[in-house]
Amino acid sequence: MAPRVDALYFFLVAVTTFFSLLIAGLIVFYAIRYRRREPDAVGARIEGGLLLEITWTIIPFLITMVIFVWGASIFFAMSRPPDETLNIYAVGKQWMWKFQHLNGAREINELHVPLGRNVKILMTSEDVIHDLFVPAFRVKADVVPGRYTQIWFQPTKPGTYHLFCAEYCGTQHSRMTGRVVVMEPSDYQTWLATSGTPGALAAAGETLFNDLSCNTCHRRESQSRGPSLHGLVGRTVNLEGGDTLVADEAYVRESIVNPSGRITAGFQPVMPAYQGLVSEEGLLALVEYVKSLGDASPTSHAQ
Amino acid sequence: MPSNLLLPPRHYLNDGYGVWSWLLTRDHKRIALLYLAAVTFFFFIGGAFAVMIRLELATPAGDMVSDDTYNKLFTMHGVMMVFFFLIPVIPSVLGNFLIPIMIGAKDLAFPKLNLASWYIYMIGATFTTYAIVTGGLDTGWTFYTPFSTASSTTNVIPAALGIFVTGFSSILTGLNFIVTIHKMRAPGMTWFRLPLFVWSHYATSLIMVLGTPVLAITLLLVAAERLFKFGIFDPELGGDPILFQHLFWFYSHPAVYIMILPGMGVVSELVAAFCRKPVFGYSVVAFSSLGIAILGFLVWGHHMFVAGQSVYAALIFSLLSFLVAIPSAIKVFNWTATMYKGAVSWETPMLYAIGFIGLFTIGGLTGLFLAAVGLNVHVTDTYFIIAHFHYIMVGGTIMAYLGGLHYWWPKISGRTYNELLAKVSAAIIFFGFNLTFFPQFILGYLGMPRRYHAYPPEFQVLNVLSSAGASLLGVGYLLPMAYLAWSLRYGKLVGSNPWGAVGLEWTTTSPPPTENFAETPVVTWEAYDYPTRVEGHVA
Amino acid sequence: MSAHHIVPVRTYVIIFGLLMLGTYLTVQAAFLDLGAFNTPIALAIAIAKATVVVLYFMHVKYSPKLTWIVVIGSVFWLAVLLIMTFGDYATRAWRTFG
Amino acid sequence: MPNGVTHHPALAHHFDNLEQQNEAATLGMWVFLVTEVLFFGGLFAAYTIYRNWYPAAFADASHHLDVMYGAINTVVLIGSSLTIALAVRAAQTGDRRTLMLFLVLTMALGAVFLGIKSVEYYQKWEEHHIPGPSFQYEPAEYFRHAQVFLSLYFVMTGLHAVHMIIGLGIMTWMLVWAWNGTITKEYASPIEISGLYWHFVDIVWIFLFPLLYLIGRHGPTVH
Repeated sequence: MAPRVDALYFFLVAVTTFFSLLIAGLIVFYAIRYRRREPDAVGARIEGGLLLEITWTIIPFLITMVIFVWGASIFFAMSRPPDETLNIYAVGKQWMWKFQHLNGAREINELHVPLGRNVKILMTSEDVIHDLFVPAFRVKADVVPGRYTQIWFQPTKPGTYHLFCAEYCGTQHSRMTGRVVVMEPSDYQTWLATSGTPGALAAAGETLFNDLSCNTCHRRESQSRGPSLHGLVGRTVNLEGGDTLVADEAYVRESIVNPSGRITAGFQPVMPAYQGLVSEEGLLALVEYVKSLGDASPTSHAQ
Repeated sequence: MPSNLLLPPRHYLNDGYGVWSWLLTRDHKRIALLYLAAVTFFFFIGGAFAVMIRLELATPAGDMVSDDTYNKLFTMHGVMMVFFFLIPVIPSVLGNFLIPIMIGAKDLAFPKLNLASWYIYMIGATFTTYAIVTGGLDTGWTFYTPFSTASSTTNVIPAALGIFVTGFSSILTGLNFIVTIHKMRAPGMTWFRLPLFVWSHYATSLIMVLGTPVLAITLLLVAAERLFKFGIFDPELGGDPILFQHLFWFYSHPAVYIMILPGMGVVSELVAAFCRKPVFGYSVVAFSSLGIAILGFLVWGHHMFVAGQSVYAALIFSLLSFLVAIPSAIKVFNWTATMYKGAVSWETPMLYAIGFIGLFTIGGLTGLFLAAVGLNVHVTDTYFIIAHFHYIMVGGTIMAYLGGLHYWWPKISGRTYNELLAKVSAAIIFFGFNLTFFPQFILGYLGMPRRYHAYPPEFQVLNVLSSAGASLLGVGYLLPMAYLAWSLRYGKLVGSNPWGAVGLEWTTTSPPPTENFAETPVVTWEAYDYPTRVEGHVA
Repeated sequence: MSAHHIVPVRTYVIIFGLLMLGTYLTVQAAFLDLGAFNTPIALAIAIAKATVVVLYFMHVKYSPKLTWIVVIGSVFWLAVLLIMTFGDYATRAWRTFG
Repeated sequence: MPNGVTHHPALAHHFDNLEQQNEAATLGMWVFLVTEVLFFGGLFAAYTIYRNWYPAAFADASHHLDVMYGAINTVVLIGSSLTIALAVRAAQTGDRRTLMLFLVLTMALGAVFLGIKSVEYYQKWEEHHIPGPSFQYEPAEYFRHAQVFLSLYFVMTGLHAVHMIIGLGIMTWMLVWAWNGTITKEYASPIEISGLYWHFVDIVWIFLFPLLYLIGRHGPTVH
C-alpha cells in the first residue's frame, strides 16, 4: 500500500512544484518586465479574456479529478481488508496501547507481526479518541470509544517501525508511542509459541461467557430464550421490525453493550445491557469466542 | 521632498477627543481602529505562545515545559490566533473602515450594532484570555469530545463560553456588512462597479452569518455536557463523538474561508492599484468569491477522513473538496494575468501582494494532498497539515493584512511610513516564514504527528530549522508595529490619493471626515477605470 | 413590506384557522399506526404550517425578492447540514467492495 | 442634513430616507433569523442522528411527555402569532390602542406558554427525568438512550424558552414605544421586526411539538 500512496504523493509534489514555479516565475517576470518606469504610468486596459478563463478552469478541474480518482481508489483498497487476515485486537487507553493476539499474548506499546502476511487490527478505546498511526505502513485510523475501527497492512520489510498516537488525547499524548516489530515468519512462530497458547483468547472469552451466565439464554439448541450464536459472525441476521444486517464484530459488541438497540426477529428485548460491566478487553475476548463458534448447528433457529 | 500638504482641518480623528469619544463612538472608522488595537494585542499574545512552542520543539525531548503546559501552549496559540485574530482581523479592521467609504455611504447600516460587536468581541476575548491564563485550556482549539467533555480538567466551560460570546461579534459584523452592501450603496454604484474588496467581504459575511451559529450551538452543547452530564457527545452516555466533529467542522471549515477571502479581496485591490489596470476578469473573480463561500459549506468532511466516517461520505467530501479548490485557482491565475502589461510598482503593499500570491499558491496546492483521501490518511494529523494551513493563514491572510494595512495606512492616518524599513521587514517576514514552515512539510511526510511535546530524535534537524525561522518571523512582525506607530507622529503627510489609485476611498480626504464625503458621490465609472494618465500623483 | 402592504384581518383569521387545523391533524395522525409514514406526515404538516406562517404572518408573500432569497437560502443551508451529516450515518453500514 | 425634507425624529443620520432605513432594519432581522435557523439547526441535526440510532428508546421516552400540554402550548403559541400579526397591522394603520391591546395579548399568551412549560419541567423534576446524576428511568434497558432523548428535549425546549423570554422582553420594549408614541404609521418597522422574531420562535415550536411529543404514539409496536 505504501508504494501506491508514495506514487500519488510524488505526483502531487510534482504538480505543486510545477504550478508554484509557473506562478512565481510569471509574477516575478511581469514585475520586472512591466515595472513602472515613470511615476504616473498606467497599465494597459485589459478587461479580461473568456478563452483564458475557460482554459484555467477546465485544466485545474481535470487535474483535480485525476487526483480525486487516484486518491479514492487507494482509499477504497485501504478500507477493504482482504478476506483472509491475521487478526489482532488493539485497545487504546489514556496513554498506552494494549495489543492482544489470538493466542492470548498481550503486548503494551509493542506489536510483533509476521512478514508478508495481511494483518488486520481491530481497535477500540477505553476513554477518549486515540489514533493508531504507523508512518512506515502509511496507515492511520482514529480509535473511537464505543465502537470498532480497523486498519490493515501487509509488512514487506523486516525491521522496527515507529507507532504513534495521532489524535490528541491528553497529557501524555506524545508519550503514547510504540514500536512495530516485523519478523521473518519463522522467528514470528517461535515468538508466538513462547508468548501464549493457541486459541487462548477464545478460551478466555468462553470462561467470561460462562461467568456472565450468557449460556443460560444463548445455547446451541434452538428453543433457548436467546438467539443461537453459532456461525453468527458473517451471517445475515433478520431484526425485529424488518431490517436485516450482516453480523460483524461491531454488531456482536453492540448487542452485548446495548442489546435493546437491535433485537433479533422472534425474540423479546429481555437481555440486560452490559454497558460498563465488561471491560473492552473482555468484550474483545467474548467477540473472539463468538467467532470461534464457527460451525452453525443445523438446528439453529435464527437464519 | 518636503511635503507642502496639510492635514484636512476637520476629519474623523479630530472630531472629538477624550476616552469617551472613542469608547462610545459610532463612527465605523473609529470602531475599526478600536478593533486594530484589540486584534494586534491578541495577535502578539498568540504569537508569544507560538514562540514558546517552537523553543520547546527545538529539542526532541520535551524538556522546557511539562506535558500539560505544552498542551495548554498549543491550545492557547490555536484559540488566540483562530478566534481572536485571523477571523476578525481583515473584516473588522480594514472592512469596517473601508466598506462604507468604498460604496459611498456615510456609515454602516447599524452603527450602534457595530460598536456593540466590538464590545462583545472584547468581553468574549478578554474573558477567554483570563480563563486561559489563570487555568489554561488543554483541549486544542478543536475541543474534540469525549476528551473536552469527559476527560479534560481545565477551563473548558469558560473558554467555550468566551468563544461562544465572541462568535456573536462575528455574526453581527457579517449581518452589518450584508445589509450595508445591499441597502446603502451610493447612486450609480451597481453591483458590478463594486470594488472586489467589497465582493470578497460580502461573501465572507455570508459565511459568518451562516456558519457561526452552528459553532455556537456546538460549544453550548459541550458546556452543557460538562455541567449536566448530558449524553450528547459522550459514548459512555450513548452519545457519538463523531457528531461533535461534524457540527464543529461544519463551521470551522467555512471559517478558514472567512480567514482567507478578505485577504483575497485585499490582494485584488493591491494588484489593481499597483499595476494601475483593471483586475483581469473582474466578474469571474467576484463570482469565485461567492463560489468559495457556497462550496465551502459542502466540504467539511475532509477533516474527518480517518475519524471513522463512512467510506462513501468520505468520497463525496473528497470530490467536493477538489471542486472548492477551483475558484481559488481561478483567482490566482486572474491576479497573475492582471500583472501582464501593467505599470507594476514595487512599493511595500505590492511586495506583500506578490508574497501572498506565491505562498497562497503553495498553500492551496498542498490542500490537494489533503483532499485526496488515500493520501490524507497518511498526512493528516501530522506536521504536513500544520505547514499547509500556516501557508494559507500566515502566508496568505497575514501577508494580505499587512499589505492592506500599508496600502490604506495613508488613508487611515493621513501620513505615510518609512518605505525602506517597510521593505526590509517584508523581506524578513517572507524569508522567516518560509524557513519556519517549509521544513514542516517534510516533517509531516516523514510522519511526525502534530501536537507532540516530544518527538523521535531523527526529526530534530528540521525542527531546529523551523524554530530558527520562527524567531526570525517573530522579529519580522515587531518591525511594522514599530514604524507604523512611529509614522503616526512623524510620518510624511500625504494627499487624498498617494498611490494614484482609482476608488471612492481615494476621492475623499486623508484622513476622511466623519461622514466620509462632503456630499454623497454619484458613481458613473466602472470599477478600476484607470484613465490614460494619472494626474496629481505624488511619487 | 416597504410598501406597507396591509393584510386584511380576514386573511389572518383564515390563516389562523389553517394552522389550528394543521395542529389538530398532526395530533390525530400521531395516534394512527401508519408504520413508516408517521414521521414523514408529521414533518409534512409541520413544514406546511411553517410555510403558511412565513408567507402570510411574516409577510414574505408581499416582500421583495431579496427576502425570498434569504428565506430559501436559510432552508437550503439547514438542508445541507442535515442531509450531509445524516448521509455519513446512513452510509456507514454499507459494505465496501472491490 | 438631507435636503429640506422634514427630518423624521426616528430617521438615523446615515440613512437617506425612512424607507431605506425600514428596508435595512427588515433585511437585518431576516439575516439574523437565518442565524437562528442554523443555531437550532445544529440541534435538529443531533436529534435526527440519535432518533435514527435509538428509535425504540426515543418512542418510549416520548410517551413520558404529556401530549395535552404540548398541544395546548402549540395552540397558545399560534394564537400569539395571530395577535402579534394583528398588532403589526394595527401599527401600520396607526391604530395605537389596538396595537397596545394586541401587544399585551401576545405577551399574555407568551406567559401562558412559559407557565405550561414550567409545569412540565416541574413534572420531569418530580419523575427524576432530568438528565444527569439524578436520572432514573424504567425500563432499565432504555436508560442510556432515554437520557439522550431527554437531554435533547431539555436543550431544545430550554433554548426555545430562553428565546420566548427574550421575545417577552422585546414586546415590553415595544409596548413602551407604542405607549410613548415612538411607533407611528410611518415608523412601524420596530413592531414589524419584533413580529418577525416572534413568528420565528413560533415556527421553531411548530417543529419541536411533533418531533418531541408525537413519536410513536400509536400502539405498542415500536417503530
